[in-house]
Amino acid sequence: MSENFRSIETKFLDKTNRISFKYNGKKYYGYKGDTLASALLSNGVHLIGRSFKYHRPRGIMTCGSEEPNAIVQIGGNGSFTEPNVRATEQEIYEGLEASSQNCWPSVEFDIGGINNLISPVIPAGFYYKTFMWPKKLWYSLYEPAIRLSAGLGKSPTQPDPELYDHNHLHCDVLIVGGGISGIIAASISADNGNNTVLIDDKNSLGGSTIYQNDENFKINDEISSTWLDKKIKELKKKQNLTIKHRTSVAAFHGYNYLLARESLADHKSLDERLNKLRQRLWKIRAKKVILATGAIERPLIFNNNDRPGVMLANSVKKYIDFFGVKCGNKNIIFTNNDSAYETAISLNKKGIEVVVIDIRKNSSSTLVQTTKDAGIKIYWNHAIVNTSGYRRIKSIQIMEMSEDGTNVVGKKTSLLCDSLSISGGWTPMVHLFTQSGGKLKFRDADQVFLPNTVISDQISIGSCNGDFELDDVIKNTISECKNFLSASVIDYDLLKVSCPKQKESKNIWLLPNNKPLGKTKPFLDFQNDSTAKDIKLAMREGFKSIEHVKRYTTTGMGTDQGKLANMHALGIISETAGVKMGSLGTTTFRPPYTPLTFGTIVGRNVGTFFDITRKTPMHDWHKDHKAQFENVGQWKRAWYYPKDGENMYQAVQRESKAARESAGILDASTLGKIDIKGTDASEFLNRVYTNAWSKLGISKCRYGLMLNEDGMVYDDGVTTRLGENHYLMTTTTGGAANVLSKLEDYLQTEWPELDVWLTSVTDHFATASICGPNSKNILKKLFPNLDFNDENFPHMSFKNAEMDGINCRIMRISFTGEHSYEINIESKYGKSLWEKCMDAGKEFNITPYGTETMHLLRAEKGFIIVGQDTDGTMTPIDLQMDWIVSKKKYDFIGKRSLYRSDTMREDRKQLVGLLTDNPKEILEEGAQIVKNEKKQPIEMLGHVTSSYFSPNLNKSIALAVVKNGKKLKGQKLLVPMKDKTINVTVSDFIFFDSKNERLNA
Amino acid sequence: MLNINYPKIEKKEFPNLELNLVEPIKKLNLRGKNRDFFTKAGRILSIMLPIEPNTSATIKNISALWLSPDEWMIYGKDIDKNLKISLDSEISKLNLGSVTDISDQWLLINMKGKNVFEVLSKGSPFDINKFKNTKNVVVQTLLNHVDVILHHTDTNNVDLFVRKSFSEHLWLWINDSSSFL
Amino acid sequence: MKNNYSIISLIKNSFTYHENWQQAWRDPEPKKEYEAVIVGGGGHGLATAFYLAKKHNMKNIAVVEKGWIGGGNTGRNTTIIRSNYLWDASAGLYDHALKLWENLSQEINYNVMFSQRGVMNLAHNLQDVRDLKRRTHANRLNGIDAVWLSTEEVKKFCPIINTSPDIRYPVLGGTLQRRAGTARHDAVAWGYARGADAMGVDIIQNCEVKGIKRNGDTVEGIETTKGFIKTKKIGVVAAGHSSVIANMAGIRLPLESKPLQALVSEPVKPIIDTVVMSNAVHAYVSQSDKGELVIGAGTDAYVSYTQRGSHDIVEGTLKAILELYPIFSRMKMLRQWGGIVDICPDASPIISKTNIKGLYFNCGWGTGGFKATPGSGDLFAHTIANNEPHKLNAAFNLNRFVSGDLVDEHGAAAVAH
Amino acid sequence: MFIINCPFCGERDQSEFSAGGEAHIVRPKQPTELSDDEWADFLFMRKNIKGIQFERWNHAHGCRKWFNVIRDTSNDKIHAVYKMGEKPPSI
Repeated sequence: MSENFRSIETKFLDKTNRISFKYNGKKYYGYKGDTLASALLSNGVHLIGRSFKYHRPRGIMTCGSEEPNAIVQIGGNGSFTEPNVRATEQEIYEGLEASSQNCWPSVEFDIGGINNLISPVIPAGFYYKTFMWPKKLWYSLYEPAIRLSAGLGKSPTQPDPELYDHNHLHCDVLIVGGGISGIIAASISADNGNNTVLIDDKNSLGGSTIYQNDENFKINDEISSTWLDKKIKELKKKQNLTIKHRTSVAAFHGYNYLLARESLADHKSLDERLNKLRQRLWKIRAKKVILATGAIERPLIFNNNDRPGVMLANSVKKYIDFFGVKCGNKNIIFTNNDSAYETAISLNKKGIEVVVIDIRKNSSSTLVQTTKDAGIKIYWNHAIVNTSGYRRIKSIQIMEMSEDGTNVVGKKTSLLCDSLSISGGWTPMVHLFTQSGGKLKFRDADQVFLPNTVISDQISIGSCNGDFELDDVIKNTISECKNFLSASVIDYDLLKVSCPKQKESKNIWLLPNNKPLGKTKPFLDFQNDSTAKDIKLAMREGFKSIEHVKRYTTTGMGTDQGKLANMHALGIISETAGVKMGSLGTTTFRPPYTPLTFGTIVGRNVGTFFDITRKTPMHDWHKDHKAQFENVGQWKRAWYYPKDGENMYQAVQRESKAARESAGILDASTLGKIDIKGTDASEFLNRVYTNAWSKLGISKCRYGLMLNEDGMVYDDGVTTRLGENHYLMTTTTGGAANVLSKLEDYLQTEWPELDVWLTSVTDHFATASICGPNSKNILKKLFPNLDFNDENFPHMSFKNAEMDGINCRIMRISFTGEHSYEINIESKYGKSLWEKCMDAGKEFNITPYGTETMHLLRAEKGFIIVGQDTDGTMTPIDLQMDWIVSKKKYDFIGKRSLYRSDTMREDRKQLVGLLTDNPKEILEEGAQIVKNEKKQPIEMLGHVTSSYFSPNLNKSIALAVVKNGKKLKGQKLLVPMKDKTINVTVSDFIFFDSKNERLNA
Repeated sequence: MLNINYPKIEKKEFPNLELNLVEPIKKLNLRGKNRDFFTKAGRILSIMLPIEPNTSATIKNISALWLSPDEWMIYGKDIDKNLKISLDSEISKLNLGSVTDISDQWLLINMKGKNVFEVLSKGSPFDINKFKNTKNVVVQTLLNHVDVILHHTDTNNVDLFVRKSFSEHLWLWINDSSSFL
Repeated sequence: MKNNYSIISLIKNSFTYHENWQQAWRDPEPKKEYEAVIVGGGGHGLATAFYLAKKHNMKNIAVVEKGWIGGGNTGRNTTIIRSNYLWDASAGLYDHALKLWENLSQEINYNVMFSQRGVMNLAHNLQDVRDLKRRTHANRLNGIDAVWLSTEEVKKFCPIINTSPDIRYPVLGGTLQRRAGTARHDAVAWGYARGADAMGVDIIQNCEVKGIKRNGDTVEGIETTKGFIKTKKIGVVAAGHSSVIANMAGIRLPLESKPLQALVSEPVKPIIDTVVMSNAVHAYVSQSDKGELVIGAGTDAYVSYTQRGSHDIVEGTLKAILELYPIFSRMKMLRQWGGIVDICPDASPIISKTNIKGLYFNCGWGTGGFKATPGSGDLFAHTIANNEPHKLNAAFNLNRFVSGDLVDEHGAAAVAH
Repeated sequence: MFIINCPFCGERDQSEFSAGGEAHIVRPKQPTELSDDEWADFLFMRKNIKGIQFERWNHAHGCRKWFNVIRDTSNDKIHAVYKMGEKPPSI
């Protein structure tokens, strides 16, 4: 393979910049600007991979994102590895490593090729019909075998060494596609004062016109590429215009919201890329969108049309005219239209041997005339009926077509070739258009779907709108843009365009053959190996809808998402069913337009930025004192503070004991705090809580329970009356945001008449909660001027106090059952306050405790935690909290629901205490409770919601919800575990100090 | 003495971007809707509370930011205890509306330099173009999923308010984002 | 009976180039009258028809489908099948379905590729641990094969999960149901359709229901785009469009129809051989037989019938995927899509009579209907045939929204099904 | 991602908002006088319209105001927004 196929000069590559790369372990060279495909072709390499199902050898077919075959693994085996990369889009860089996929041991000799031999037995959907008997083998043999054959490339197995980023972009006009129509549109838009963005997926602008050297195509008497080159240079100087290269629009959502992937590093060598940005996702909002996404060439469907060396005609042209690479020495072009003749002319000009086979009887196009004039042989009214060559096409056989084109007749002629260019016409790229919600129409003349109606502000121009000829493209682009943008400044009104016009056209979706269809292999979907006969089989079996056929045959479901296959599938279906193609509709074009890297979609939201981390003002103190943290919503809360190698259990036992014996301190800053003001504040609380508030004295605190309208407990907390019309509500940590938004909702929508103002002050205050028999002594030290006498400052009351001139709000409230104070201070002083508390408490062995100890202490007292002891199905009555449900109040949120037949049942699950018969045995939270283990089906009465070993009672305690629990006190129940059954007795759920004597201790 | 502690946010410079913590600084939340409320607030603050959405009014060292038709944030160096007391006694106490000290609910980070908007647009869906060229604009939006209030005080100069418990996280993000401009 | 599917029939047909396969189902015009009409040709509707014919001898029935069979949520879901639900009623329902899945390919002679590769649910915070343990205990006592796994066991079962304690929400353990797994979604609809058709059921595609004709409290038939069809029993299995049909009958349902999104990656060689779900970080993933990573995202919070959802949902899901599987960062999303799911306030379905005689609804499956397909069809068929619910679906009646006796499966269901 | 025109703040990205379901379901003034059926109707039953729906949204990450939106649920097009307490505009 020493022959150099880059024999043609090109200005699009940097010939001074020679680049080496490896393909399947072998070193090759290309130039800066080459794609992997063009570089391989320049080295004469066509064989790239094996197809999914039959493992047939496949080569490069196209030069763009529609490529079904030439997909490779790149980046080596390390962390840069990437599967399923299209060689036709990947730019080469120094040291690039690429290898073939879906083949073993190598792409030349692939064991999987055996599938090609048994292909007669495995038509579309064969797996639905077999592997069912014997059933055992499904698990041991069939399924594992099927799964083994899954996939193309290999997933990376190491974390990504590169980074991704996001950015938002807002513009007046977004133009997608930097071909000639996009360039004209961008120019018009920018000239008319619009903030304009032009996006193109290649590394340079110009589309297919930029390498159009044919003298038949002229603009203002210049060759079209020359004219366009000048225009691009002018464009780059324009104000208001941003051009983004290597940027591909992946999705076009409603409200002109588009996502575009900008590739920043994929063309750079790996050593420049570590820990740098690889791609950026642009989230674009455009007032107006202009789609200029172009068209792609269609293949032709005939027997064995899939061999390496079979390529789309226009791609062959691009490889010569843009990359300077010839795809073979002996070229055959097979076409049904005039555009392929451009390729013939190009090849001929470079002195490359070429003949043309055309299914039409003739054409009067100037292109055809030029071809004839060049002495190129044209076989009119012929079709290819077979090809040969396993790893590279070697020859074709052609036959003349019958008068009506439905058959082939006469003698077979064999022609040798090493490159076959095929052209079946053009398909407008309407993917983005339909993604946005646009509806298509069908144009019979050349069998294309075109944009029809839209719901957002957008137009399609150029070939994606069905204009395939240069003069139409330019004329319509100008007039459409003028209209769409209400543009007055137009440079282009006087353009003179000349180009050949498409003449006689003929389209046959499935070309005739001398053999029965069953004996041929006319491929539609080259990656997934679905053939025209698969389509017909599906239809024969009753799959009529296009979506059915697609799913049954997997047509269009490869990594190219059917960009080449879908139109032919539709065509063959409509022909077979005898219905008009336009009436069938298309399959849905789903985002993304081309596959989008997960990393790009996620951006920097990985690791640290996966989710918000909220920290309290005392966080650093906890950290410095070796606290373990618990995630509570987005908060980090101190969980426990292990000392000298303690495990959690030991730490919690120590903390719990200390809190009850002397003093403990908890960071309660995470509790939600809502400042409530207004003349109707009391009435408001009456409506949102189950209990009554009007009579709460100023400076007093009260516990409240909030329900959902369905009567189930939603949140709880202590609210303090700071003034006649002023309250401070606390909520659970996790519920804070939802409670505030729910309360605002009621205020704004149901009760706008109430004079109430809500302000979140959660972050404004830091809260240190000090509990235990010595808490008062500590507080006295901290606030020497404050009277802590129980009469003056009783349980459930509040005082303002000053510490070093800074105001503190002190609530005497308790979640542990101990004598306890909560000190609230502006959060910037939080850490300092905490340190002062620790200092003042030192002589009392003040012990910091975390959430786990807090949970244990409150469980000893039988206080619930919403979300742990409740699960959205518990009413306050179920929790035995009847005392908090006002009977007098006319209404409150959720009241009515408490009086439904099910919520009034007396045997609902109710909160109880559980004591294990063996006091050392600790129940598992979540364990189920039963009465009778033997009865089947076993009846579960409830489950353990909270469970701890209480160091203060020296036994294990648990809270549980149990069916009819109120009436089961004293009864023996069972907790069946996987390996044993635990005997328990139902008890009161207050285990400790049931007379609340310690509150005033 | 009680010490003041803030999350680890220190002055930081990037190309064309300077970040500074502006604390401590007083911030008040004002709520109200009747005419007396506006009159009183205007008189005490010497600022007419802006009623046009997304705008602010600044006089000397006090700014009033529109947050909703009945909500404003007042902040600035010149807010002292006395001002709060007069607002309390003339608005809260008379039930004309509500005045709440939220100085530590929000943390103020000042961002200035040509790249301010570049950084903001990376994390915010808001069309920054709308406010690039207009001073005294106020926007409440999301920045990398975190609620923020943005106050465009001067050309390429933005006061950013973030809830305190979120501030360290957002600060890390701003730093990260600023390093990939 | 149609030709039986087997390896023998495949080989035999290969000699005739597969040109002699019969239609899997006919394409009949509707008759004037049927014993019962099922509205909705998804998996549930077709299964209902299949079991009506098979178990209740109701063969003069039709399934009407406004598009193509299996084209709704049946063909849009992430194909997860499991029965590890919390409450007895749900466990009964879903395990009944799971048992049917285990023999389904043989029962309908159509390989639905039921793959019992196991489903693992991860816990990421302490409440997750409590909830999942509670569920595991309940499952065990209900005879459902769920087990609790420690973090190390999670890692062992699925080595590519990032179980580092340093991630934002570390994996604290998980539950595993080994009998759970996935199936080939389209095959379920096609297999039931073929089976029902063979027993005489008319499957009528491209036939949209336009109205429900009532005589007082009794149904008389349906108006369709293919004309009026007389019937005394109408079983509605219209998923996201249930409320639209209910509206025609003049009733309201406790449903909201919301977009649910899913996506697949490009196909790669086998890398994950189980299903992993995580409620707390909103991500679930498995790998299809084609090699695509199949990833389920969440629902949007608003009603929409567009089969599209917000990009934010997809972004949120993928960031959770990368948190748990950093190695997937360079994988590429090939295709994303949306379905319309009908969600009940208690995240449990409705398989129920209504107060209109002869009108039955099977709906409210939310994000998790696929797994129930055979069970749902079987029980709905029973309900329609006997005008009484089976004991396994008795709890899933419409009256529960009045009495308050809800089957709250938010914990088990959450976003991820 | 929609663009929603908050009646107070103007056009903003959907991510700043939270959806609140069907609009104009007024909380009964005297719930105790409702039958279980009527209460269930208020609590759970929804029109769930395919087509023009009146619904509530909250500018949760902006001005925190609730307002009403008229949206076609069959194509997500927003036809109008109006404040709480206002009569729906005709579209």
